[in-house]
Amino acid sequence: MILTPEVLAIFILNTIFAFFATIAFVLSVKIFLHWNIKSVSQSQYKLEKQSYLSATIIKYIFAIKVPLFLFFIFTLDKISKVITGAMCGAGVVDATPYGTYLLILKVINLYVFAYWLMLNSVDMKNEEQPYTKLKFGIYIIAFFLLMGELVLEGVMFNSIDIDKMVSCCGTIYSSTASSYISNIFSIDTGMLLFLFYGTYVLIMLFALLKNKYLFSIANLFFIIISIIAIIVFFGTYIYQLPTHHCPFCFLQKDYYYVGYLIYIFLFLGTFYGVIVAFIDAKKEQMQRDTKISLVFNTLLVLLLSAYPLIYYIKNGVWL
Amino acid sequence: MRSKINFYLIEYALNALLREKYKSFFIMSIFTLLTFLLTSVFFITNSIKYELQSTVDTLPQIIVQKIKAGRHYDIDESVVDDVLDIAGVDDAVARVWGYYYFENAGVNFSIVGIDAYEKQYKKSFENIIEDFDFATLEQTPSMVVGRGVKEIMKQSYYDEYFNFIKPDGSLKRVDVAGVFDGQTQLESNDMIVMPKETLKEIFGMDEMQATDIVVKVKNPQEVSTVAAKIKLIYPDTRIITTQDLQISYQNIFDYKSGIFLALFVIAIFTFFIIIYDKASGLSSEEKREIGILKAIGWKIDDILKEKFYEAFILSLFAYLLGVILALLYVYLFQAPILRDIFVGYSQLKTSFELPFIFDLHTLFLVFFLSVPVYVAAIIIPSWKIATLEADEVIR
Amino acid sequence: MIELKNVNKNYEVNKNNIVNALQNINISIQEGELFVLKGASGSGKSTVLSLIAALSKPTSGEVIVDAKQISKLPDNFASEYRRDNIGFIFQKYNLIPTLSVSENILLPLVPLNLPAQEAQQKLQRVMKMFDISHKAEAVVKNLSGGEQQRVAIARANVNDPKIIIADEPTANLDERLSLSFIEILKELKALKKTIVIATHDPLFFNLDCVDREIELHKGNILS
Amino acid sequence: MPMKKIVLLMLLLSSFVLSSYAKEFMKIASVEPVLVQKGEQKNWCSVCGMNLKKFYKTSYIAHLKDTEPRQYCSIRCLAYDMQNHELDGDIKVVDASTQELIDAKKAYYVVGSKIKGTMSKVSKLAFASKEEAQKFVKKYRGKIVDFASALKMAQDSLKTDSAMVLKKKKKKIYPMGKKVFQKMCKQDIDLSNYDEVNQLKADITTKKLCKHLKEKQLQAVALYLLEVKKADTKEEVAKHIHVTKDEKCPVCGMFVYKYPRWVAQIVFIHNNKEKHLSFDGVADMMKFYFHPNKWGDYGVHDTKEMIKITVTDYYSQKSIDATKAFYVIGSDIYGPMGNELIPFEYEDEAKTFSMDHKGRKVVKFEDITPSEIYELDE
Repeated sequence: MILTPEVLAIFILNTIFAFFATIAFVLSVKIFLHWNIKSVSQSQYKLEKQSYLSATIIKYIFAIKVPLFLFFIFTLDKISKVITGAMCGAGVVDATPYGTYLLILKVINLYVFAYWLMLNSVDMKNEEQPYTKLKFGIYIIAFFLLMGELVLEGVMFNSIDIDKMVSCCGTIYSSTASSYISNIFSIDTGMLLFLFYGTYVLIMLFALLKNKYLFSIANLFFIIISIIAIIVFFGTYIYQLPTHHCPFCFLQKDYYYVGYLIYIFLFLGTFYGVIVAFIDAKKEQMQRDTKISLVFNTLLVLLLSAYPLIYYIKNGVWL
Repeated sequence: MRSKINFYLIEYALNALLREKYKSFFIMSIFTLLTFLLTSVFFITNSIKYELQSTVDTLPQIIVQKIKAGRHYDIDESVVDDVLDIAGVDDAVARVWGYYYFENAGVNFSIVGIDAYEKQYKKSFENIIEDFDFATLEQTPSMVVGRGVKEIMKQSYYDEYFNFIKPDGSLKRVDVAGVFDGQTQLESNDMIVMPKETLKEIFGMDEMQATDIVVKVKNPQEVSTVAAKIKLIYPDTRIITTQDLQISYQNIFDYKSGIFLALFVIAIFTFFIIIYDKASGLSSEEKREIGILKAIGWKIDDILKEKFYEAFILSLFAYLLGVILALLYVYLFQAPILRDIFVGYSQLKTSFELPFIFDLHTLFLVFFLSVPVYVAAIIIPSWKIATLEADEVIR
Repeated sequence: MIELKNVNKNYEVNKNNIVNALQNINISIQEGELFVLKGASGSGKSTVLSLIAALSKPTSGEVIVDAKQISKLPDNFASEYRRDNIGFIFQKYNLIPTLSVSENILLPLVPLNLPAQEAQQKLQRVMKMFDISHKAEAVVKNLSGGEQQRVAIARANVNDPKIIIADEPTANLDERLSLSFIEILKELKALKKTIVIATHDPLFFNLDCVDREIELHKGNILS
Repeated sequence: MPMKKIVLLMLLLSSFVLSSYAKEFMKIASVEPVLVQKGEQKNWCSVCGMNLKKFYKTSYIAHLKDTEPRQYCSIRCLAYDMQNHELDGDIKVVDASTQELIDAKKAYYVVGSKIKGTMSKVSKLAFASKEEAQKFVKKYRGKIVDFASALKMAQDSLKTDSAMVLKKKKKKIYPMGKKVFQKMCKQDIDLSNYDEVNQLKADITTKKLCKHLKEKQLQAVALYLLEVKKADTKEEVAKHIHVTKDEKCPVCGMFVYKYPRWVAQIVFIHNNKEKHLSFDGVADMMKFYFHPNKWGDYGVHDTKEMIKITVTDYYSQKSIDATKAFYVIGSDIYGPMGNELIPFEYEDEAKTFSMDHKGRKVVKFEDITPSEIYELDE
C-alpha cells in the first residue's frame, strides 16, 4: 500500500467521480429506456432536464480526468523514486499485474469520454436530438469502463509493495527480453517507418478524397503504428541511445517533458480523425474535425521526425 | 468561433458574484481557509522533511556508546581500532565531549575536546582548527569559546581564563585563547572547544578513554551491516545510526500526518456539504434573475456556463489567495501554531527555521484537492437553477 | 404567423389540485398584426403569452410560429427561438436592478458573444430609438417607472425580433406614460412587427392601431 | 533481616565491579623497563616504532646478525624482522606477570586470550612459570603453547596482520602524520639517513626536527615520513568516478549521475581522442564489454580498444581498476537495475561482503561470463 498525498488526492477525486458517475448512470438508464422526443408528457420534460444534469456530470468528469491523467503519470514517476529497480513510470506500471490494464483502460476511457462529448455537442445542435438515446446508451457502457478504471486504480495503488523489486524500463522495453512487448522489436525498422509515414500520407490522401470512413480507419491504425514507432524507433533518438525504448522516460524533466507534448498531439490528432466516421455531423464540423486531426497529426510527425534529423545533422550518422 | 472565451459572460459572472457579496465572501473564506491550511501543511511537511534530511545528513552515521548499568559510560579508545577493521568503515573517531554546569550563571556549557591532527567529524571544528593554533593551546591549557560563552564568562569576571572544578574538587585553570562564531546560534551560545587532553583532565577521564565513538561509512547502504557488526564485537554498547534517528523522526511525523489526513478527508467532505448547501439555497431574487435570463433567451447551457464561470473565478481567486497566504504564513512568519503540531522533535533539536522549499508539484496537488471538489459540489445546485421554469419564477 | 391549435394548459399546484389555465384554445395571429388579449387577471392571458414565447409548454395541442412547432422544442432550442424571434415586455419590467441600463439591454446578447463593435451598434440603436441613451450608465433601480419600462422595451428590441409580446405593459404606469407607450407601440407596428399584448387596461380597447381583440375568461375565449 | 542482606549484596556487587576494573590486564610497564638499544631510539620498537614501555609486557629482545641488539614491541615485529635477518643468539621476552626478562624458548605462551594482541589479532603472552600461565588462562581464557608454535602463529598471520595494520595506518595514522608534519616540523628533513622508525623518532626528538610532540603525534609523523614520504608511495587520493549530468548509460539509457554509488566507466581511444562511456552498474558495463557493437556505434568495437575500465568500490566508493577487482554475485544488495555484480578492490572485503549479504560467489573480472550477466535480469 502506498498512500502519498498524491495518491490520496487521486482517491478523493475518484470517490467524487464514482458518486457523480452513479447519479449520471441512473439518469442515463432512465433516459435510455424512456426517451421520446415526440412526447409532450411531463415525464419527458423531466427526462429532458435530467439529460442536462447527466451531460454536465460527464463533462465535469472528462474535464477533470484529462489533467488528472497527466497528474497520474506524474505521480507514477514520483512513486518510481521509492520503488527499487523502477526508474520511471514504466517500473511502477509493471510493479503490479494491474498497471498495464489500468493504463490501457485510462486511455480507452479518454477516447470514449471525448467521443461522448463530441456526440453530445452534435446532438445538442439538432432540434430532433437524434443521438440522445445513443449517447446515453454509450454512457451506460462508459460508466462500467470508468468504474472499472476507478476500482483498478484503487487495487493497483493498494498492491504496490515498496520493498518489492521491479524491473526497470530498460529491461521491459528491450529487444532481448522475452515479454510480449519485445515482440514488436521483431518488426523491421524500415518497414515500420514505411508504415508510419505511409499511414500519415494515407490520412492526408483520404482527407483530400473526403472519404471519412477510410480517414477514420487510417487514424485508428495511426494510433497503434505511432506508439510502436515511438517505442521502436523515435524513442531511441529522443534518448540518443540505440538501446533505450521506454515510452515513459521522456515524460521526465531530463527530456524537457517532451513526452506530454507527443502524447497530447497523438491523442488530439487521432481522436478528431477517428470520430468523423462515428458522428453524423454537419459538413462544416466534419471539415473542422478533419482539419484539427490533420494539424495535430502533422505536428506529431514533424516533432518525431525532428529528433532523428537533428541527430543526423549533429552527428553525421544514424543511430 | 464559439469556443472563444465569452468575456461578457465572465463579466456577468463577476457581477453576479459581487451582487451576492455575503454569500460569495462566505464561500470564498471557507475555500481560502481550506487551500491555505492544505498548502501550509504541505509546505511545512516539505520543509521539515528537508530540514530533517539535512540535519540527519550532518549527524554521524553511527555513534557507539558504552552502556554500563543502563547508563552511558566512557568507552575505550581502542574500540576505534576494531571498528576501523570492519569492512566498509571509512573512519572512526573517538569523541570527547560533555556538559559543564557553571553555577554562577546557571548555565550548561557544552565542551568538546578535539585533536587538531585528527580528521574532524564536524565541519565547524575544521574551521576552528584553521583559525587557532592548537599546538600552542596544548602547551598551556587553553580553550576557544563561542561568542555567547565569552559574554557569560565575562559577567562573572572571567575574562582571560576560567577555573573548572574537576571531579576531585581541585581547580583547573584554562586560558581563553580566542573566540569563535558558531555556524548556528546554538553553537556560539554554549560551546567551548579545547584539546582532548585538557578536557579529559577536567572531566577526570582516563587517558585511553573517550565519551563515545563516531563512525563514518562511505556507502550509506552498509550502515546497518556495520552497526550490527559493532554490536556483535561489543555487546555492551549502544549503537545509534542515522537510520534509527530517521525512522524515529519519521514515525512521529507519519503519525501526525496520518491524523492530519484523516481530519483532512473529513474537512473536504464538510467543505463539499457546505458548498452544496450554500449553492442550493437560492434567494427569490436570484431565482427571479435566472428566470429573466431564460425569458430573454438564455439557454440552460448558458446559465450552466455562467455558474461554472462564477465557480471558476471564485475558486481560482480563493486558491491563489490561499496559496499566497500560506506562503506568507509558513515562510515569512514561520508558521506559528501549525508548526508546533508537526515539529514533534523540538526537544531533540532546539531551534531551526523552516527552509524555503518551493515545489510546483505541491501547488498542483492542492489544486486537485480543492477546485474539483468545489466544482463538484455546485454541479447539482447549478443544474437545478438552470432548469428552473422561467415562467413560474418571474411572475 | 402565430397559431394556437386546441391548446390546453394545466398547472399542477399540488397532486389533488390541478388548475386548468387554458381550455381548448384556438388563436391565429397574422404577421404585422397588433393583437390584444383582454380579460381579468387569472383569465389565462399570460399563459397564452408564455406559450407563444415558448416559456412553457402546452399540456396538449400545438403552438406554431412561423410554421415551426415551438411547443415541442427542446429547452435549449426554445431559448434560441425566444432570443432570435421574441421581444418580451413584462408587467414588472423584470430588469436586473443592480445592473446599469446598458448592461440590462445587452443581457440577451451575452451568450451570443458578439464582437464588441456589433453589440455596441445594437445597443446604441435601441437606446436611441426608445430615448434612454442619456441614462446609459445609470443603475436601473434608481430610474423612474417610465424609464424602467423604456429600458425593458429597449431590451426586448435589442435583437430586432419579429414578434413583440407585452404582458400588462401599462399596469404600473400613469396615464401620460401609458399614452406614450401606445406611441411606442405604433412605432413598432410601423416596423412591421407582430405585437401581442395581454392587458385589462381599457385604454387599449377600441384603439385605432389595434387590429384584433380577444377576451379570455377562465381559460376560455369569449366570442 | 532483609535490609542487611541488601546492603551486603550491594557491597559485594560494588566490590566485584571495582575489583574487576582494577585488575584489568595492562601491557604498559609498571616497573622500570629494560631498554637495550643504543641512544634515544631505545624507547621504540625497531620495526614498527611503537613505544616499548607501553607494550612492555609483550616485548622482546633479540640479537640478529650484523646488527645491534634489537627490541620489539611484539612477537609480530620479531617475526617480521626474522624474515630479513638471521637470528644470532637467544631471544628474550618479558614475562607478562613478573615483567622480568626470560628466555623466550623456555617460556609458556598463552595464545588467543581475551587480551588483545599487539599489532596482531591474536595475543601471545609469555610466562616463565606454567602455574602463572594457567592462572592467566583461568581468568582470560586462551590456551598454553610453546614458543615455536607461538612464533609459527605469528609468522602465519603476518600477512593478514600487516594488512590490518596498514589499513589503520592509511585511514588514521598517515593523514595525521601529514598534518603534524606540515604544521609542526621542519620541511627539509633529509630522510635518506633513516631506515628505521625508532631512529627517526629519536632524531626528531633529540635534534628538534619538529616542535614538541606527544608520543602519538611523533609516531604518526615518523611513520608518515618513512612509509609515505620516503617510500614515495603515491598518496592515495580517494577518487570517485566523475560523471556529468548528461551522461546516459548506453545499455539501459538512464542518467548515470542519479546513481553515483554504482558508476562504472569504460575509457577508450577513438580518433586519437580519449573518450569514455559511463554505466549505472557493473552488470550493464559488462553487457557492453562483451558486445560493444550491440548497443550502438560509440566508436569502440572491440574490448582491445578499451584502455581503462573503472568501477566504484562498494565499500570505499572509490574508483578502482575493474580488471583487478573482485565481484560478488547474487547478494541481497540491489543496484539501480536490480541484481548486480558488486565490485571490491580487495578479495577479503569481497568475501566479507559476500558473507554479510548472502552472496552466491566471488569472481574475478576475467571469470565473468555473459550468461551470468544476463541471468541477473531474471
